[in-house]
Amino acid sequence: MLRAQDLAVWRAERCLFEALHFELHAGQLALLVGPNGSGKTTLLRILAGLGEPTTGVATWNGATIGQLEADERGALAYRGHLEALKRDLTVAENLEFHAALWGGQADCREVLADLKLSDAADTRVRYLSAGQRRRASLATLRVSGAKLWLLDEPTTNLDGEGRAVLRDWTSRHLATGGLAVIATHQPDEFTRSGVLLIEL
Amino acid sequence: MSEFLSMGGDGAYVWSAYGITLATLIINAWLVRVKRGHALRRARELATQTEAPRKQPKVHRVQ
Amino acid sequence: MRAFNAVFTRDLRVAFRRWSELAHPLVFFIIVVTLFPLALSPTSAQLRELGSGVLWVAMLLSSLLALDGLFRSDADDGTLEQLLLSPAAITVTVLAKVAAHAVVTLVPLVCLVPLAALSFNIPLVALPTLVLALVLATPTLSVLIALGAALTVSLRRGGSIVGLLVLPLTSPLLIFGARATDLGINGEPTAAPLFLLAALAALALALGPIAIAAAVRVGLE
Amino acid sequence: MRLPRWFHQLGSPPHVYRLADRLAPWLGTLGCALLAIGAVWGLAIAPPDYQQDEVYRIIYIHPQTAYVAMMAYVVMAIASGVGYIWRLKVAHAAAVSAAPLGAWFTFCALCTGAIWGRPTWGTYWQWGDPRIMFETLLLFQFLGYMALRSAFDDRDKADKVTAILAVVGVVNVPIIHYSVEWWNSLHQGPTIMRFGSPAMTADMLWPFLTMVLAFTLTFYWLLLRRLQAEIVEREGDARWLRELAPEGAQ
Repeated sequence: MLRAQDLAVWRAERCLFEALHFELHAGQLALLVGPNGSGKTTLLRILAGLGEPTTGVATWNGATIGQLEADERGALAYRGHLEALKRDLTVAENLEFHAALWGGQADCREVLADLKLSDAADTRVRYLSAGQRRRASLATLRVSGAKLWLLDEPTTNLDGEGRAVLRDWTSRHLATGGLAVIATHQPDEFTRSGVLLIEL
Repeated sequence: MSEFLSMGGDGAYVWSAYGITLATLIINAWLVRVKRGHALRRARELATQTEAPRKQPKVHRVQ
Repeated sequence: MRAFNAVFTRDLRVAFRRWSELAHPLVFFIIVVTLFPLALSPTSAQLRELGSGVLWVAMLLSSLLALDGLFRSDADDGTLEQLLLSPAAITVTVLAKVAAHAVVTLVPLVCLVPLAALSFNIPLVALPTLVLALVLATPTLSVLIALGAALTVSLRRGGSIVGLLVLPLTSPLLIFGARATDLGINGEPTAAPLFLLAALAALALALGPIAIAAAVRVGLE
Repeated sequence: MRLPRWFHQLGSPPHVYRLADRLAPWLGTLGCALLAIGAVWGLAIAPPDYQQDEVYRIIYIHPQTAYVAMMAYVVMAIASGVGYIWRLKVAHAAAVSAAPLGAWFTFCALCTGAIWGRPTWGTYWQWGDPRIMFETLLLFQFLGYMALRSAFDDRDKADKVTAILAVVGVVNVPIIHYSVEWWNSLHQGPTIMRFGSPAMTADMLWPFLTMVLAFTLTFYWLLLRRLQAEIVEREGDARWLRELAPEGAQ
């Protein structure tokens, strides 16, 4: 269960947002919408534990996210604008590294097949197109087996087919009791009943 | 008096050493004064600006 | 431990995928070492006397070159964030990265220094001490360099001030290392400086990763 | 832009600012008075040293500036450590204020040390002396701290990163001190007179101690004034700033 208690963030004497309060339970999706520079990425990074709010606290199952124990951190996965893939390694090597570090159970080959990346598995990430790189980044998300997905505009560079796979994965993830907070500029793509809409 | 100034022939060293130390102290004292002056003046300028708009995000559940 | 191996092997693989860049510190070291006899008189007696100091200074300077590969390249492609968020303890993953960097850049240097020592006609008998001192100094040096890299990871042009940050901290290394080599050359007992180098290495390995992890966490905030 | 009042558990900026405002004038006047007394006492009244004759009078300033520089570094490290751990802006402000002072005093100590070295050893830059080497390395550490701080534009990040550097630096200071001392004992041997701490007769000791106290008080006076400036700068335009006397009393 993810909970934010009157979060506020000031950046260099400027208030990004304040008094933000919400709760997200298993199987629920939250959509973060707002113009550029409204603090969506900052909020996501705070929820992932990469940054600290100026006041207020964000907790995961009661524990403050900034000071989570090492093994609890495995429950959170954050994918920002950067793909988190080493350009000189092949897609398969990147996936194996994520699986080794996160200890996820998902089998790499099956995830790649889902994303139609199997033939690109042994090419270096450097030679992939932006869309393929984004799919590979999503593949590492599945491999990590995290319960809470924090995605920052995951649909950038994705074509129709890629978006369909992402929507399908998200709904399956929520169905199995997972949580997700997605910052996006097209909220209607993910909207369905019971979605929490946070407008910054 | 001149004997005191000559410091047994090493006057140049003694006085230059004291001179440098005095210079350091004076420079620092002056730097502090300037820095405080700027800071206070800037604070007063800032005080005249208007208040930033409240930024409370709206959170609601889609039915 | 699994995380340590995962990060260590990945970093080695990435480093060797661009192996041409690994040669930069080595070439720099050779150039610096060959410049000194040009500047000083090539008489063997004087070279031998200055030899150990020149070797150590050249090694310190060239080890500063392979810096960006440590944290900056990972920060740029987002993998460093994932390391921070991974369920593995940060100090372990950071130690793995420092170890990989040491193996890739410092070990070749440590192999190169004895060869350069011979060119400074440092007697063969002194080489084992020199190598031992280098090996003992490597952990401290790689931790200090990693700290410099971590402190400047979020700076675009951070590389230039790392030298200013790190070199004063390496002065004890330089003193004990050069001293051990001098004693080795004169055939005197070299236990004292070597023990001190070992003590520095232990301290660096114990406290270093904590400071580096903190610096990386703050850098990526 | 008006900031709402922020409450830090400890060290709330307005409280520290007012405390500094009360303390600083006392430290300043007392420090400067003692400086004057000590200088006159050291230069005119105290007897010359039997070995170094008059140039020995530099002992009333060089060790003091070196000691203050060292103290500045320790104050900087402790303040930034506290600031990092408990996230206190005031502590970071204190560290930021201590750094330039420390650098200035280290530079001054180096100059006076070099000047003192000239008549006693014949060279301005006596590499052999561990004190000079240690102060040089300390100066580099101060410059490194300030260079790293100026490299960041976001102040909070600058605070935390330089705090880590300061803490690592202060751990290294004793290491560097003893390794330089160890290094000196190898090359020098006991022949060179132990610089700066031969037995001092009583009438030399008192001016020496007066100057130590004088420099300490002056350092803290400058530190508090700089801290005030730093607090005002960091607080932007918090409401409490408005209650300050309009013309910003000295």
